Amino acid sequence: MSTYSDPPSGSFQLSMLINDTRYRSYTFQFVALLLLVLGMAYLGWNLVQNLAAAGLNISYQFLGEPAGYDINQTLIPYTSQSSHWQASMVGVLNTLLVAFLGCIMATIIGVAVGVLRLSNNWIVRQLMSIYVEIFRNVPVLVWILIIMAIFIAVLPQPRDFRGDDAEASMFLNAFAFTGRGFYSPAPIFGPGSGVVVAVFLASIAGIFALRNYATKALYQRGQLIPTLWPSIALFFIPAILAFYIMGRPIGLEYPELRGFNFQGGVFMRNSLIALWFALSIYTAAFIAENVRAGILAVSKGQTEAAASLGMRPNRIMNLVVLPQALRVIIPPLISQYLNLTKNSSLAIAVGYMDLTGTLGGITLNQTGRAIECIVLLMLFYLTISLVISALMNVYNNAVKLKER
Amino acid sequence: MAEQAQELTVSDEVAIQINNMNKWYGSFHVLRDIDLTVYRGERIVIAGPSGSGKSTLIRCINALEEHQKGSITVDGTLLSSDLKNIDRIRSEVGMVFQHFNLFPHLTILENCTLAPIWVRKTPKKEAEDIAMHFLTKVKIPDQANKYPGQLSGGQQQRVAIARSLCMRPRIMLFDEPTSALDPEMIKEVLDTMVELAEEGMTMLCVTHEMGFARQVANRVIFMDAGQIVEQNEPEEFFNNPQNERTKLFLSQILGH
Amino acid sequence: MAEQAQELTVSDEVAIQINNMNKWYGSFHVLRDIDLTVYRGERIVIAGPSGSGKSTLIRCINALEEHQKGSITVDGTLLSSDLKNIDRIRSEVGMVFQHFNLFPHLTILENCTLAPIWVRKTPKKEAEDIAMHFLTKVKIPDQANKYPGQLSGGQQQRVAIARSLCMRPRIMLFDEPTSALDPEMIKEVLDTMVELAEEGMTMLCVTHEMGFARQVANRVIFMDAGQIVEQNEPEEFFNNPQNERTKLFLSQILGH
Amino acid sequence: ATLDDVKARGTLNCGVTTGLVGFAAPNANGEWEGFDVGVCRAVAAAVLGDPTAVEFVPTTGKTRFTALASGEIDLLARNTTWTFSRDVDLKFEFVGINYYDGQGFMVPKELGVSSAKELDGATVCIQTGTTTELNLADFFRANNISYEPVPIETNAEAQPLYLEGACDVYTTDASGLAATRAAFENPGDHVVLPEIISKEPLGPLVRHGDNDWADINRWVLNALIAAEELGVTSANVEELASAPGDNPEINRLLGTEGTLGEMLGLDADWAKRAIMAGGNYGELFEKNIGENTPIGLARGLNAQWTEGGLLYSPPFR
Amino acid sequence: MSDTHAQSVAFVRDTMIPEQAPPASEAGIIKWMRENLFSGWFNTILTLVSLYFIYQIVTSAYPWFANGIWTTSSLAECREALDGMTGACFSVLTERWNQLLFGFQYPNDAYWRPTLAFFLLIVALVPVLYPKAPRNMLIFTAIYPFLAFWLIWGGTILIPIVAMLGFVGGYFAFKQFDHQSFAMGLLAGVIAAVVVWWVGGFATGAAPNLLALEAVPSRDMGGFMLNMILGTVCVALSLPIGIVLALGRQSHMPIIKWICVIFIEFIRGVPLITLLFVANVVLAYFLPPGTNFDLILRVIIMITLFASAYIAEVIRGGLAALPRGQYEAADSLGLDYAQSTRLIIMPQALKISIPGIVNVAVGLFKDTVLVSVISMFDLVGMIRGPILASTEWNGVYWELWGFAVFVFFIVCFSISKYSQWLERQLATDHR
Ligand SMILES: Nc1ncnc2c1ncn2[C@@H]1O[C@H](COP(=O)(O)OP(=O)(O)OP(=O)(O)O)[C@@H](O)[C@H]1O
Ligand SMILES: Nc1ncnc2c1ncn2[C@@H]1O[C@H](COP(=O)(O)OP(=O)(O)OP(=O)(O)O)[C@@H](O)[C@H]1O
Ligand SMILES: NC(=O)CC[C@H](N)C(=O)O
Ligand SMILES: [Mg+2]
Ligand SMILES: [Mg+2]
Repeated sequence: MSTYSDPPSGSFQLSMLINDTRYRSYTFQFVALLLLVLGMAYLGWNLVQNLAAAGLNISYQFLGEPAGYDINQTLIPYTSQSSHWQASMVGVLNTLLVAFLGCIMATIIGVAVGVLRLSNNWIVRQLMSIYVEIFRNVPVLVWILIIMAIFIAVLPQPRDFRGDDAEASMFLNAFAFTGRGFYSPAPIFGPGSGVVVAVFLASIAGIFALRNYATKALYQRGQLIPTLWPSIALFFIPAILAFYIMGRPIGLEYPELRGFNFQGGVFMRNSLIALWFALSIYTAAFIAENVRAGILAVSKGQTEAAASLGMRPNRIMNLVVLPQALRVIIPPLISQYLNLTKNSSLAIAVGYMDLTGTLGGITLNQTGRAIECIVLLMLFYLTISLVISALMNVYNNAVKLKER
Repeated sequence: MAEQAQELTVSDEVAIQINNMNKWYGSFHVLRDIDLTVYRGERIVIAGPSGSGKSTLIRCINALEEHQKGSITVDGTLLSSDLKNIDRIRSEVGMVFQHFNLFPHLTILENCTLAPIWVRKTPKKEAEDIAMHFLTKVKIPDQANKYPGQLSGGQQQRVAIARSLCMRPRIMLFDEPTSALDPEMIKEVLDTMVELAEEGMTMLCVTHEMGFARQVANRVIFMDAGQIVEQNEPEEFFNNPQNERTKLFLSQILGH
Repeated sequence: MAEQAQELTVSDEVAIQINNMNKWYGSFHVLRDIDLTVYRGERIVIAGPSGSGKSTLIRCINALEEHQKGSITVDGTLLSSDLKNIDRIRSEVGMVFQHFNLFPHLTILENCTLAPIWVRKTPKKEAEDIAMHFLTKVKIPDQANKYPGQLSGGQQQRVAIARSLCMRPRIMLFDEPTSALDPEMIKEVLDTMVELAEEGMTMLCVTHEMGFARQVANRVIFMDAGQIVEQNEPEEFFNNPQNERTKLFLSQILGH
Repeated sequence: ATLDDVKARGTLNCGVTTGLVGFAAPNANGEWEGFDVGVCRAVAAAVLGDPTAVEFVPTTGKTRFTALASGEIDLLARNTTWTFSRDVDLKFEFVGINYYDGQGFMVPKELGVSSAKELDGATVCIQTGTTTELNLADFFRANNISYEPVPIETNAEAQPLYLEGACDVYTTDASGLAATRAAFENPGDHVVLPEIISKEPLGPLVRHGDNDWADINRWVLNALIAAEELGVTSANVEELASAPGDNPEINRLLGTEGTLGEMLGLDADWAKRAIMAGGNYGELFEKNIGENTPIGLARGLNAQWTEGGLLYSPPFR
Repeated sequence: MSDTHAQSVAFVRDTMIPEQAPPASEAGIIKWMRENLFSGWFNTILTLVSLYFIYQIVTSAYPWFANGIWTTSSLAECREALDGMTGACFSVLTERWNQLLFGFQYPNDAYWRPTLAFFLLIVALVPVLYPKAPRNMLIFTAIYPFLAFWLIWGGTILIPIVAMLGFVGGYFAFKQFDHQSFAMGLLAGVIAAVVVWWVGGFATGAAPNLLALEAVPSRDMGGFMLNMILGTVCVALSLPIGIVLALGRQSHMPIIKWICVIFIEFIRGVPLITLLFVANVVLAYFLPPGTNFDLILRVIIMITLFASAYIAEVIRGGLAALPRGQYEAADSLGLDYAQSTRLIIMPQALKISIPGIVNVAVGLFKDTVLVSVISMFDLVGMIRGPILASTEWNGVYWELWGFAVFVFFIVCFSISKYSQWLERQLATDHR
């Protein structure tokens, strides 16, 4: 209800700024904009004043200067002589790493719990709802700290593995669960290992081809070819054969207690595990609820209709219930991923060097460039969340049920 | 026409045999001592007040609900907890629900071909031909590539019928197929069902459409409180009900 | 009775004057060159096929929609973008919607007193007296302290009429007031409207209730494609329509 | 100006550590005590006349500078190392040095390590946002050995990590190590390695730009140091201040001669009150971290220049 | 009867079959167990695994609880008392009870004040949370914030009284002019409130010790009390802001709409931790030189902004769920924007949004523990800092963290149960 172009042709009066629907909204918007600009200007002016008083300025030059500190977990080459920018990149990758691992694990646990909450087994149902209620009603920070505390207080430290009658020993002589993290053997690729890897990749391609072929066979000839066991066989057998034929080119490097720590093998730091695990179980509690709601949202009539067409329960699940449930589940699932990513900034509580730990932590402190660092930090998270919501919109539009 | 249909198709072969069947929900006795023989080609209409167990009865036939006492034999197969038997019976018996229960994420055509492909292992091409055949029969071949949400209620119910037919059932069960529809649409669906009846399909139909019952049924069964209270040929049933409850019910239904 | 009502109340004073009014939704031309003069005390029924712009026309009169060309004068006030004028017109003109649009969180009485208190600044006590007066008039004084959700559709619509009347409008607009109602309830609402008509209220009513039109209208306006296609006294309009479209429409409506 | 703010407020907001026994930690009654706390109290006594008019704000290595820069605290006395960049780039004003220190390493005795050079592959607990973090990186790089940093925020967090063995080594200022070790159940099970890998002159600091406030803090600290040099103690300061004595510097310091207090914008008794608050530098040292305390630090570099140390207050003149 | 034939045999029942009990296998505990625990091999395995799991938990937790020691004053003593048995040192809770609840700086003799404030909070919340409670209890709810302020922060009672009088005066002035126009009312209200505060300022200045409780600076707040303060204050403050933002986002005026959209999306896009960093390290730069809010206040500002963005989204959902007809009916009755929003739209939209708002509140309450990351001593901060680091209790993890889990679980779980209850209530309301 705003503009009438024709009837009133009288001259403009000031009161029309408030009383005339044509101008009123301009007036309001102008006032709002003015207030906003004034507010911004006021804050900006304060900033300038305060910076001047403290003799500081805003500059991003520090990003190019050597960071000077070391980071324990780096996915890209980094030394204390690398720049603050590189340190931030290490942080970005660490954030993405824990977020990625967390999303996967949270999905697995969450889907399992959500499905089990609908199980017809009473005890399991009760256990699962206890799990969900306990985990989502306690702050995730508490879970992170508890898991970290378990590492510090309960698990044996490397020194406990030392000596002849050590208090702790390695599992299968290959895996060590220590208070500092988890050590496991790492593969070493010897000559000829390329062939094994290639065979393995080929058999994965083979699995896809097999499934493709099976669908085709069903569609074209009405022949139902089993895929599960052949896929499993295809997954393992060719690679194992190749492994022995090539003379076992891939060896394992076992972690070994040398000096202060275990050396060799793959090391997963306690801070990463604590953060990863806590974020996963916390988020999984929410995902479980989404999954449950999604499955319940598919009406019983759908299952019955499918059953009365002669379909077996697992087919009904795959062909009828899941495709519909997923549309309901995926949007909240993605926002849970987003939450998990944002919550990963709590890394700082256990000293995991994600972006909040590097750029927002040590760099900020050592350089004193608080404003600059926090602006960059926020930009990073903002970018992630914008990207994720854009993806979500694309998905929502793609799967929207067609309506009249 | 009704007379003609009756004479034409009923054979002596038994399609469904229910003996002394009882069912409880918890301790609530929903179906009591049901005895019923349906011959091949028969069209039976089941009527009765709400909660009398009509839906439960036909859902038992399809093993959507299990019964606790007595026996149900469909097409010579005894309905037991054996999965094989259940599967066999379900593929013999088609069912149409009150709320259509089409799969909203699949097109009309996919709705119709899903079960033939995955259960009957019909090649896709062939399944589509069959589906188009039945869609043509229910007069909506042109909607094949739309989604259920894009159709009217009457069209959706006709798709549901076509979907059942694609499995080539020998028996069709209908549970109030028209009660969720607007008046204009009821007719389209009933027409489809009449056509089906004329082809000799064995049908059990829960409905309150007495016109339909008169036109196509061989037999009307009246249920109350989980029991079969009265059964008779339609004309007799409507004109000369015997049981008090039947009379009361008919006076309500027809007066309305 | 219809004759009597017509003679009794129409005066020469103009209540609504619409000149050459046009309205677009985006680039879609919904109302085209509407010219209409409504005299005080006139009861006008607007009919026309769906989408012909009937609702849009009366919503323009109440400034719920803006028009883009031409002028609308209500009770001597030119409808312009001046908020003061809009407010004045809205408190002169009452409107009743198809879906009642009662406020579900307020009791019937509060629904009726809200606008008098806040817009007319009537003291609460007085507003309640007025409200009870009109609620009595629409025959539901005893429901005053219930919530809208507790009333039947017909009762709700009568509350909606009472609510409008509480603002003491000089003109009432009705947009298909009975089309969302069950048949039994339509009569109660139409009765209320007839009563209102008899008291000489100026009324513009979009409706397909041709009985009502015959009984109370001074004039029937037929719209199609955003234009006034034909207008006439009811008897003439129904018995002797001139325009092809009117004829077609009347044959559908009356045949239905 | 800060002085006016402090006077108007009636309390001095003083930033200290979140807890390092001997330097700053609340005792059983919740009262803060320690060597750094002594500086805060002396300033409060000089400025406000009441050594208890201090609001202690616990800060971590990370939060201390923002707390000071944002004005949340008036004075930061938190074993903070005077470095070029903190002084020049971060725009702070160090008002002096109250403890000459250096970075050391502490390891459990059972590891049998005797030199920092043997720490190859060790896991090291380190407080983030400190100079020690940077020194550590430099030290290991220079010696071309590897290590694994475990960043932590406060000394308190470091203790369980170190004691439970989640890190092999704990490194911070040697004084901090001594204080930390003193709080252990069995201090004897841990050794501080001989290497001191850096210079860590610790001192109180204020915001850049308020020279008057900086002067007050600087000269309160100098007064404490000079008092020890001149033999003025909390025991005799009352008497010495009652009447001008024969040492003109003491007279000027205690306000019985000259107008030093006035120049600072305070009254004549400012230094007397500061000394009475907790004693002169030597007394503070002995009481909080000296050899007779559990922490047991020797004066070492922190002896008066007259005794071979580095403490050297500019003259009160 | 099995020979019933359509063409020949009609059937009429003359005696009705009575209801019978189900066969034995169809009732009772056996059937229940068979259906719920042992239907099929997979379920049986699940049941056994679950039972084993429960057994493990119980057998390991029971002695721990049962042997719990409640009275020692340090971990060493406790270990001694346990003498090698498994058992919990709950004495850390008893000994540090006050610190866990109130932080370590709140004056000991004033503990009754926040405690009282807490219980009064429950009373004040009753009429808000329980729609059937007597309406005039809302008066107490309105007084509560001022009372709680006085109890917790102390100082002269004049300050909260003057503050309250300001609001009361503002309210009456608003009422007076509200009938003219909402904007006028608002203006009059603000002016009246400011006048009252200004005049009241002299009164407080004149009698700074009237009925004074010992003043406690914000910095000394800690423990669970701090979580409660942050939670309640921020939720309460974020509601009005959230409403304004939601209205703004629904507005037809593009500039206003975009301001709100950008604000909301920005806040929702960044983690709360970064906003707390802002409160902690950069907010001061944006305030006028010389002002110095204390940290609690800055944190409250940021958490409130954070919560208001989320609440705005919830309310926007409520607004969107309202049928258009409600807006039109209000318009056609001649109500202006402010009136229709206040009288018609908001009451309905808020009601729809209540469950969502409660969810935001629970989330926010959990998020208050993040302040421990910027070294404030809330419950988690106390545990991580002063308590775990103290020589006496260095190493008691399970008891302390178990306590934190317990406390948060109790509060959050009951709030979410409440919200579910309310949802059911609202679904049946006025029908
Ligand atoms: N899953 C169930 N659990 C318990 N009771 C049920 C269940 N399903 C149905 N009932 C009860 O069994 C009785 C018979 O239900 P049924 O649906 O067969 O009646 P109906 O004759 O089809 O009625 P309507 O005409 O309303 O569809 C009803 O009283 C119903 O409440
Ligand atoms: N907000 C809108 N935006 C765009 N087009 C609209 C809008 N509202 C109505 N229209 C279109 O304007 C035309 C006239 O609508 P209007 O509601 O006035 O018709 P009507 O005569 O009242 O029909 P009905 O009898 O169905 O109520 C219709 O074609 C409609 O689709
Ligand atoms: N460990 C500390 O808290 C201080 C470390 C060092 N003296 C610094 O100023 O950075
Ligand atoms: Mg039924
Ligand atoms: Mg209309």
